Amino acid sequence: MNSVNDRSRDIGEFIPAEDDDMIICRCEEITKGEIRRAVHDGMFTLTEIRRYLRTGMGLCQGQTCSKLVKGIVAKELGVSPAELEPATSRVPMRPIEMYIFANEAKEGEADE
Amino acid sequence: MSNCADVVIVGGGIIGCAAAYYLVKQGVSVIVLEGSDHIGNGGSSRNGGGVRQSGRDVRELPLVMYGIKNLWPHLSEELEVDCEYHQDGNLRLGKNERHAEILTGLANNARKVGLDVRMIDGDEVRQINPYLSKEVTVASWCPTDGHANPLTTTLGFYKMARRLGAHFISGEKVTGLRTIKGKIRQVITENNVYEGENVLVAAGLDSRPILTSVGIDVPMSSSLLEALVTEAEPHMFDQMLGTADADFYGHQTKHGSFVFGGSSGLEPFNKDNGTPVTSSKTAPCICRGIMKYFPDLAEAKIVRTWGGWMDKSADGVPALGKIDEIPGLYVACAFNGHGFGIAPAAGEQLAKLIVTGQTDVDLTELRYDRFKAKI
Amino acid sequence: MDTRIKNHPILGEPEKGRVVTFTFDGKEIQGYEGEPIAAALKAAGVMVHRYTKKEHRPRGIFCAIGRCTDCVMVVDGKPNIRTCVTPLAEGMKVQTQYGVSAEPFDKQK
Amino acid sequence: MKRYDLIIVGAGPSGLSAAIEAAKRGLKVVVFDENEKPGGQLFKQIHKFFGSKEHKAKIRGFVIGQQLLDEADKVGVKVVLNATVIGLYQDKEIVVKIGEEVRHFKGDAVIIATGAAENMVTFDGWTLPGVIGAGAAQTMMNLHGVKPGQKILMLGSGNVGLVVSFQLLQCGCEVVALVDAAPKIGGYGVHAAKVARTGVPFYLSHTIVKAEGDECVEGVTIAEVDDHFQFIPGTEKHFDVDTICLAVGLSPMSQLLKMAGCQMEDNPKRGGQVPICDEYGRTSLPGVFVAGDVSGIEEASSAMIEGRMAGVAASEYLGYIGKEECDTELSELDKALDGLRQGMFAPKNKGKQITETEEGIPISENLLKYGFVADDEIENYPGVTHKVGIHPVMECTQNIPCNPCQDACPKGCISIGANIVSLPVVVEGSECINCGMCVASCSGQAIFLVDEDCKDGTAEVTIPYEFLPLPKVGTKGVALGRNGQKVCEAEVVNIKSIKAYDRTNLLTMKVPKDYAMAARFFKEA
Repeated sequence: MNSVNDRSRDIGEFIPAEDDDMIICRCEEITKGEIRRAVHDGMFTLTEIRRYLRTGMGLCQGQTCSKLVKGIVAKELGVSPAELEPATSRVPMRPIEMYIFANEAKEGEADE
Repeated sequence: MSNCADVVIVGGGIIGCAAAYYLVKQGVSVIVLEGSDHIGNGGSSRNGGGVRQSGRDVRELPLVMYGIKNLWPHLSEELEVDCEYHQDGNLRLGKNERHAEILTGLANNARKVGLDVRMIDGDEVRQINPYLSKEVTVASWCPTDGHANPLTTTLGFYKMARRLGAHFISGEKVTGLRTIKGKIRQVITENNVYEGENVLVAAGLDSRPILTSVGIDVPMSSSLLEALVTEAEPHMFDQMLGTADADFYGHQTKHGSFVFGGSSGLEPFNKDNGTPVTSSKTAPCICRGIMKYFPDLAEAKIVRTWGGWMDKSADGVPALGKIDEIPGLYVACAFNGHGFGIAPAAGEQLAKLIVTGQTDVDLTELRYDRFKAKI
Repeated sequence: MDTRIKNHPILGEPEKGRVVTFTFDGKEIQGYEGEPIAAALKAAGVMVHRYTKKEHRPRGIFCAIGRCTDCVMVVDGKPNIRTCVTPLAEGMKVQTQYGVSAEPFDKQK
Repeated sequence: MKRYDLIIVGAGPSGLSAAIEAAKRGLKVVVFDENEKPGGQLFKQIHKFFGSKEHKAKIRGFVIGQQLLDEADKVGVKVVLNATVIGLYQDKEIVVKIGEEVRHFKGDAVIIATGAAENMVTFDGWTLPGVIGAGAAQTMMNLHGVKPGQKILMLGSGNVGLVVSFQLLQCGCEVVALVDAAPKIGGYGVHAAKVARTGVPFYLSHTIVKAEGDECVEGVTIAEVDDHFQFIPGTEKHFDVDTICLAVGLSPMSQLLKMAGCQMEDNPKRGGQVPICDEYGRTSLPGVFVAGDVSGIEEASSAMIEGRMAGVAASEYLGYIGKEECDTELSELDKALDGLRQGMFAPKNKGKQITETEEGIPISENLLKYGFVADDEIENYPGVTHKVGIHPVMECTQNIPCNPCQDACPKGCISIGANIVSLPVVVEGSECINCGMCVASCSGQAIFLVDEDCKDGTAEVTIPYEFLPLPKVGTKGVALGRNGQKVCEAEVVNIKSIKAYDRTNLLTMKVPKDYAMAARFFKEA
C-alpha cells in the first residue's frame, strides 16, 4: 500500500526531552532520543528507522520493541500509530543455527 | 509546495539519493520521487555491502576506482552517519583449477586499468583470513577493496540531501515522462505531475517502463538475489569476500553480524508474485556454501533472510549518463547487483554532468545506446 | 534465599528431573536436569545473565519463553544461548556473557 | 514434499481445538509447536475458567489443556513439539526446525494459531534484571516451580496482572502493590477483589517512575499521574522490591502471516497488527486460516471456540464437509462465542465507560479504584442478602459471562437465568445446606457462605482458600475485610477439602457477629 508521503512536511523542531536516554530497543540498545532524532532526520517509516538505527534488528527481531518504536515515531510525526506500517517480518521466525538451516531433511526421510 | 525543480530524480535509491545530495550541495533545486513507501527500498537496502573494484568489468572500473579514492574515505564525516566503511581488502576465493582460471582472467583485466589485484595461494589466503577452510586453494586479493553499511549510507545520503533542501516524496509512483517542445519537462505520477529542467531516471528495473514512455529502451531483465544475516559474533575478520563462482559473498559488519548473499541457481525461474520474496530453498543453500568456506560459522545463528531484485543489463554493466536524443534527460540504471560501491561516484559524477556538462571520469563506455546485435 | 516452590496449593509438588551439577562462572551449582538453565540460576539467586555490548549494562530473565533473548549467556563456549529455553544438563559450563563473549570487557581487545 | 490436509502452527487452546474439529471430520492434521510442552498458555493458567459448561467453565486452565491434548490424541491429531516454524512460504509451504534439521511440509490448508506476545512499557531502569514480564513470572512459578522473586510489584490491572498477582501470592511471594496508570482497574472485579482482600494495596492512576538498583532491582518508585499520564510531583512512593512484574497487555503474534503476504491491518481493538479475516478465520490467502489471539486478543475460552470454527471452516475448504453442514456448525459455534462476548468486558465495550450493571445497579467506584467493593456498597447487589441460618453471599458485582454457580447448587438456591452475564440472585424460599459447592465453583472466588448469627454472639464465614500452608482447625488469627485490613479476631472452625471442590479449600472462620458481612479473608496470627 503506497501513499504519498511528503518528506519535507513540517513536523516541528526536534526538542530534547528528559527521557531521551531511555533504552527502547533492548537488543541493540537504541534510545528514545536516537529514534526521535532519526524521525527529524527524515526517517518517516518504521522500515527506515529500523534500517537507519537497527531497532528491531537484534537477536529478538523486534519482538519486544516494535510497538514501542511505533508509538514514538507516530507521536513525533503527529499521526496515529495505526497509520504506520510495521517493518517487514522475515524468515526465520526464530534465530536458527547455520548448520541446522543448512541441513534439510531428505525427501522420504522427512517423517517426524 | 512546488512541483517544479531544476532536477527531478525518479527513484529514491542510493543512486537517486547520492545524485540529489551532490546536486543540492551545488545549490541546484531537486525533487526526488520514490515509488515505494520507503527511501532506499530496492537493492540499496538489500545488497551485501561490497565496496570493491576487483571482479568488475573494465568499463565501470574507472568510476568505482574514482569513488574509492575520492569519496568513500570521508563519506561518514560528510554524511554525518557511520557508513561503517572498511578498506581492508577483498578476497575472491576459489577451490579448484577452473576457479583459478576465472580469477586470473578477472585479475589480469583489472591490472590493465591500474588496479592493484594479485593472485595468491591457499596458505597466503589463510594468513589474511585464518578462518577460511583448507578447501580454499586460490584467491584474488585486492587490498584497496572493502565494504560498508548500505542501509546507513543510503539513508545518510537521503538525510543530508533532505537537510540541504532536496524535496523527497515517497509513495509517488512514476508512470511516465513527457517532453515539451522537444525537451524533457514533465514527470507524471499516479497522483501528480512534476516539472523539471532536467530529469534523472534512477529507478532500477522500473527505469525501463518509465523510459519507454519517451521512446528510450535500456535492455534489462530482473533476477532475484537473496541474502541473510547472522546474530552478532565476536570479531573475526574485516575483509570483503566473494567466490569465483559467485555462490556467496559477504563480510562481518561492525555490529558483529555476518551479512552473506548468494544464490541457489534457481533464481532465473523464481515465481514472481510481485514482491522480492525469498524461496525456501535458497537460504539453506547459502548456508551450505558458507560452511564449506567457513566451518567456524556453523553455530552462528541466522536471524534474518531477504531477497532483492537485481537489474541486469545485457552486458553486465550499468547504463549511466546523458540521453543525447532527449535534451535534459539522464539515466542511471542496470547496476547489475553491484551498484552500492559505485553509487557515491555515480551520483557525484551525474550531478556534475547535469550542472556542468562535464565529468571527471569518462562515461562513454556506459552509454545507454551501446547495446548492439551480436552479428 | 530459597526460591524453589516445594509445594503448591494447586499444582502440588513440582515434577523435576534428577539433580545435576553445572558451573556458573566456575562456581558449582546444582539444578534439575531438563529444567531451563535460567530456572536453575534463578533458584540459585543468580540475577545477572549478561552485560550489554554498547553500554555494559546488566540483563537477566525478561520474557522467560525464548522471545526477548535478554537472558542469553555463554553455554559450553557458545555465546547467545537463550538460557530460559535451553534445558540444563550435567556438567554444563554456563558463563556470564559480556557483549558476545565470555571474556569480561577489560580483557576483550 | 510431505503433505498434510491441514498444518496448524501453535498447540495452544485455539490450535488444538482447531485440530480436533478438523481431525474429527477426517482431515490428516499435524500441529507444530516450538515449545517443549503443548497447550500454549493453558498450562500456566491455574485458576478456574469463567463461562458456562460449553466453555469449560470452573475447570482450571491446565486441566483444560490436558483435556484438549487427550481429545486431540484420540482423534488422531499429530502434535509435534520442539518444532519451530521458521517460515511460511509461497504455496503454503512451511519450513520447520525439528531437532538439528529443517523440514519442508505442504498443507492444503494452514491454520496459524501462534497466540500473542506481551507488550512492554519503559521507565528508568526497565532493563535491569528483576524487571520481568507477567508471562515470565507465570512460566517460572507454574511451569518450572521457581518463585520469580520474593517481594514483587505488579504493574497492570488487567486480568493478566490480577490473575498473576494472585498466583504470585499462591506460590508464596509477597505482592507489595498493584499499580496501573489507568484510573480504573482493567480486569474483572472479582479477580481484583480476591487479590485486594489478602492485603495487596492497589494504586490506580499511578505508574513506575524508576526501578532502582545497580546490578538488579532493589526497589521501585511509583508516582501518581494526572489525566495526561504525567507524573504529579510530590506523590512519589518507594517500595523495597526485588522484582517488578509487567502486565500491560498483549499483542497478536502475527508475523508469520505478514511474511506470507496476508493482508494485514492495525486494529487497536484487536490489540495490534492482525490479519484481515472473516469471523471464522479465513484470511486473504485462500486456505490460510487464523484462530485465537493471533487474530485479536481475547481470553483462552474464546480462543478455543475460534479454533473450532477455523477447524470446521478448513474442513469445508478441503471438501470434507459440505457447505450446509459447515454453516450449521458454525452458527452453533457463533452462539457459544456470542455467549462469551457479552457483558461489560465484551470486545464491543472495549474503551467504553460503563457506570451501571445491566440490572441498573451502579458499578462500585471503590472496586474500580481500589480493587474491593466498600462495605456500604456491597448490599446493593442482588447476590448479597440476609437470612437466618447459613446462606450464600455472592459478591458478584459486574456483568461477566459466567454461570457455574447456578448449576453448582444442588438445592437451586442460585439463579442467573438465560442471560449468562446477569448477576446471580438468591432464589426466594430456597434452602442452603452448606455443601459449599457454590463457593468452590465460583471462578471469581466471590461466593461466601455466611451464618450471620450463631446465637452465641458469633457468626461463621466460609471463604474459598487456595493457599499453603492450610490453617488447621483451631488456628487463631485475624479476619481481613474486603480491603485487606484487619476487621476482627477470628478462629478457624472448619476446613473442607473434598475432591469436588477441585483444590479450592473451604475455610470456615468464627468471627464476632457484627463482622459477619465484613470478614472475607483469614490470616494466621
